[in-house]
Amino acid sequence: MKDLLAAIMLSGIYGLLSASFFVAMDAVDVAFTEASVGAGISTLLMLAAITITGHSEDPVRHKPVLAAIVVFITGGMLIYGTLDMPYFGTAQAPVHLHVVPRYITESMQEIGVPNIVTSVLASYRAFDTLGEVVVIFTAGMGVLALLSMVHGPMEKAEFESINDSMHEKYLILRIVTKILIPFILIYALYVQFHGDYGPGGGFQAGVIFAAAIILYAMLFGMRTARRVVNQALVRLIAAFGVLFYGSVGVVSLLNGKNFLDYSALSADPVAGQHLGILLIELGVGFTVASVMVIIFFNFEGRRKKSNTTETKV
Amino acid sequence: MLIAATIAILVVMILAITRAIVGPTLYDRILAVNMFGTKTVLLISMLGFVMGRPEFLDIAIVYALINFISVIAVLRHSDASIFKTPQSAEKEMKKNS
Amino acid sequence: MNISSGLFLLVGSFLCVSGGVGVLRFPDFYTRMHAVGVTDTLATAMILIGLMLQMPEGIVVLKLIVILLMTLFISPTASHALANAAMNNNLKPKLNMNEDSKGQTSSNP
Amino acid sequence: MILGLYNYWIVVVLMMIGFYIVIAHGNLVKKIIGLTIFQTSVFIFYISIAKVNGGTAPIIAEGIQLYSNPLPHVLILTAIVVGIATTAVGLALAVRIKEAYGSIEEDEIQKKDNLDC
Repeated sequence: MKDLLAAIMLSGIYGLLSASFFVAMDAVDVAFTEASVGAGISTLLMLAAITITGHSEDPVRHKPVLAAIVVFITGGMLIYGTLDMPYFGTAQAPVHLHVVPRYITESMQEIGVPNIVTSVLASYRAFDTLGEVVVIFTAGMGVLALLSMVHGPMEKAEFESINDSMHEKYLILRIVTKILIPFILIYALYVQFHGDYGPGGGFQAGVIFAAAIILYAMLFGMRTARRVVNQALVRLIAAFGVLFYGSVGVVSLLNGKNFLDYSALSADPVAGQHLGILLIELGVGFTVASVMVIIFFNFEGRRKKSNTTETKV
Repeated sequence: MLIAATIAILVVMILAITRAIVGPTLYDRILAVNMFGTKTVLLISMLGFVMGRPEFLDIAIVYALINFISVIAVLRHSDASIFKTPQSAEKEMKKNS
Repeated sequence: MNISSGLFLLVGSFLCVSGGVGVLRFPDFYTRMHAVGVTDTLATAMILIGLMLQMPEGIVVLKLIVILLMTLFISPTASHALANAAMNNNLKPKLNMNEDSKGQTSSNP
Repeated sequence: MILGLYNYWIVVVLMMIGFYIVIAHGNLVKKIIGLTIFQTSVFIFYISIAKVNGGTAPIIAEGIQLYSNPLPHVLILTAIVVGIATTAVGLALAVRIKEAYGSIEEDEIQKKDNLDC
């Protein structure tokens, strides 16, 4: 397909489809994340990117035959490799036999959280998750370093004068969005704090929260949104989330347990675990939400910059 | 009955994908994606009932929201000044007719 | 209870399928828009009501109502915005008989 | 039955589609789309491994004995969010390349580089 827009629309559908697949495969938490990320934010970012880069593609392919041969050989080898794999859905497969039975049978006694995914994510493998959060933070900083702009006062005035809000044309859209945004924010909080009992948690809540802010920014223009959402503050929050997560670990370290072993946080180990999970989910939520906002705002800011320079030339 | 309705939704999803692939104009594609999104909301709430764990409706709520956001994103994108090419749209219309 | 729920689901799926056929078979964007915009909301409502009758428990019904309200808000708004954007960007409705009459058709659902 | 392996085959096919796009297309944004397809195929691989026949979602409830494997779910959940963050970095790079070279087609970038040398 030559038009990148069409390709992006189709990849949005692909995201929706894979999320329904995840629901069918019992991975509700993953479906939750894919729903908000794969179908929502990634489509959004790609659209923002192609607004800058142009949306038509050169139809020339690089050595398509050679590429096809490489692809077929690799694919053939991979399929040959699958012949040794356990069949789909067998309960005796090696993956299901090692650590997992402990997670499933003991998580209720040890952690006291019905959602096993949350307990594994935030307690058993909390160190992993800390790593992931740091990666997200780093990515956010990377985008900031690549796309953020330092503009002088003259340029800034020009920059501010661009009004890109949609509301003149879309009155109904604006009103409906105004009604919806508080509910989205409340819903994000619900997801954040209900993650122990149902699907949800810091990652999902962060993305939904960011989506609400992005929705606002899209409808009311970047200028208004910049006034509402202070960029410096958002950056601080992103760093604060990671720090918060780490410091929960340090607190448990100082109380005589292992790093990120929340039993130390309270007299009752189960209550301590619960508290710890809540706290680090909060840290995750902070970081994810602010990093998503940073990424989106920087893409949008770039877009206007490049547009104005184009019109000047 | 649940199963029958699920199958009906799946069929409609296939139709929507076809329209998204064929769709001569951008707006046809947005329409198909939007429709696909609402059908996904239905499918997921349905799957929760079919599998006997209807707690999972949260996901469907997220879908409804995200769907809206992505439609707005595409509209905003299509409004961006550098892409306003009425000629191309008309050309596509002519090709269509 | 079960029969009424089944009835709702049946009507909903019928509307869904008719919308799907419409989106595939209709000749131009605005008619497709019409097919989707009209059937989508009603079909969603029907199916969700059917699901509500299926399991009348507090929290489940509450969530279904939230989804229902959300769709009732979002779906028509999205259709409206879409048609509006298409009109603004000079996408002309395809008129069957006479090419030169560039008049308005009732395109807003 | 060898057909019991079909989930892996679907994953391999998706993965190869993504791979082909990355190799054969010159447009950087298209390459990133290919990468996301590749990525999603890996997600599907993990999730399909986690499925147990007759099991349900790993949220403890009364009267359910068999749960699907929660561990791959955890890994993929974080991987999705990390994936979008890295995709954003890739897109940011594409934007910068567009600003520096005026194009995101690989051939043209190569040509300009050769001219500069």
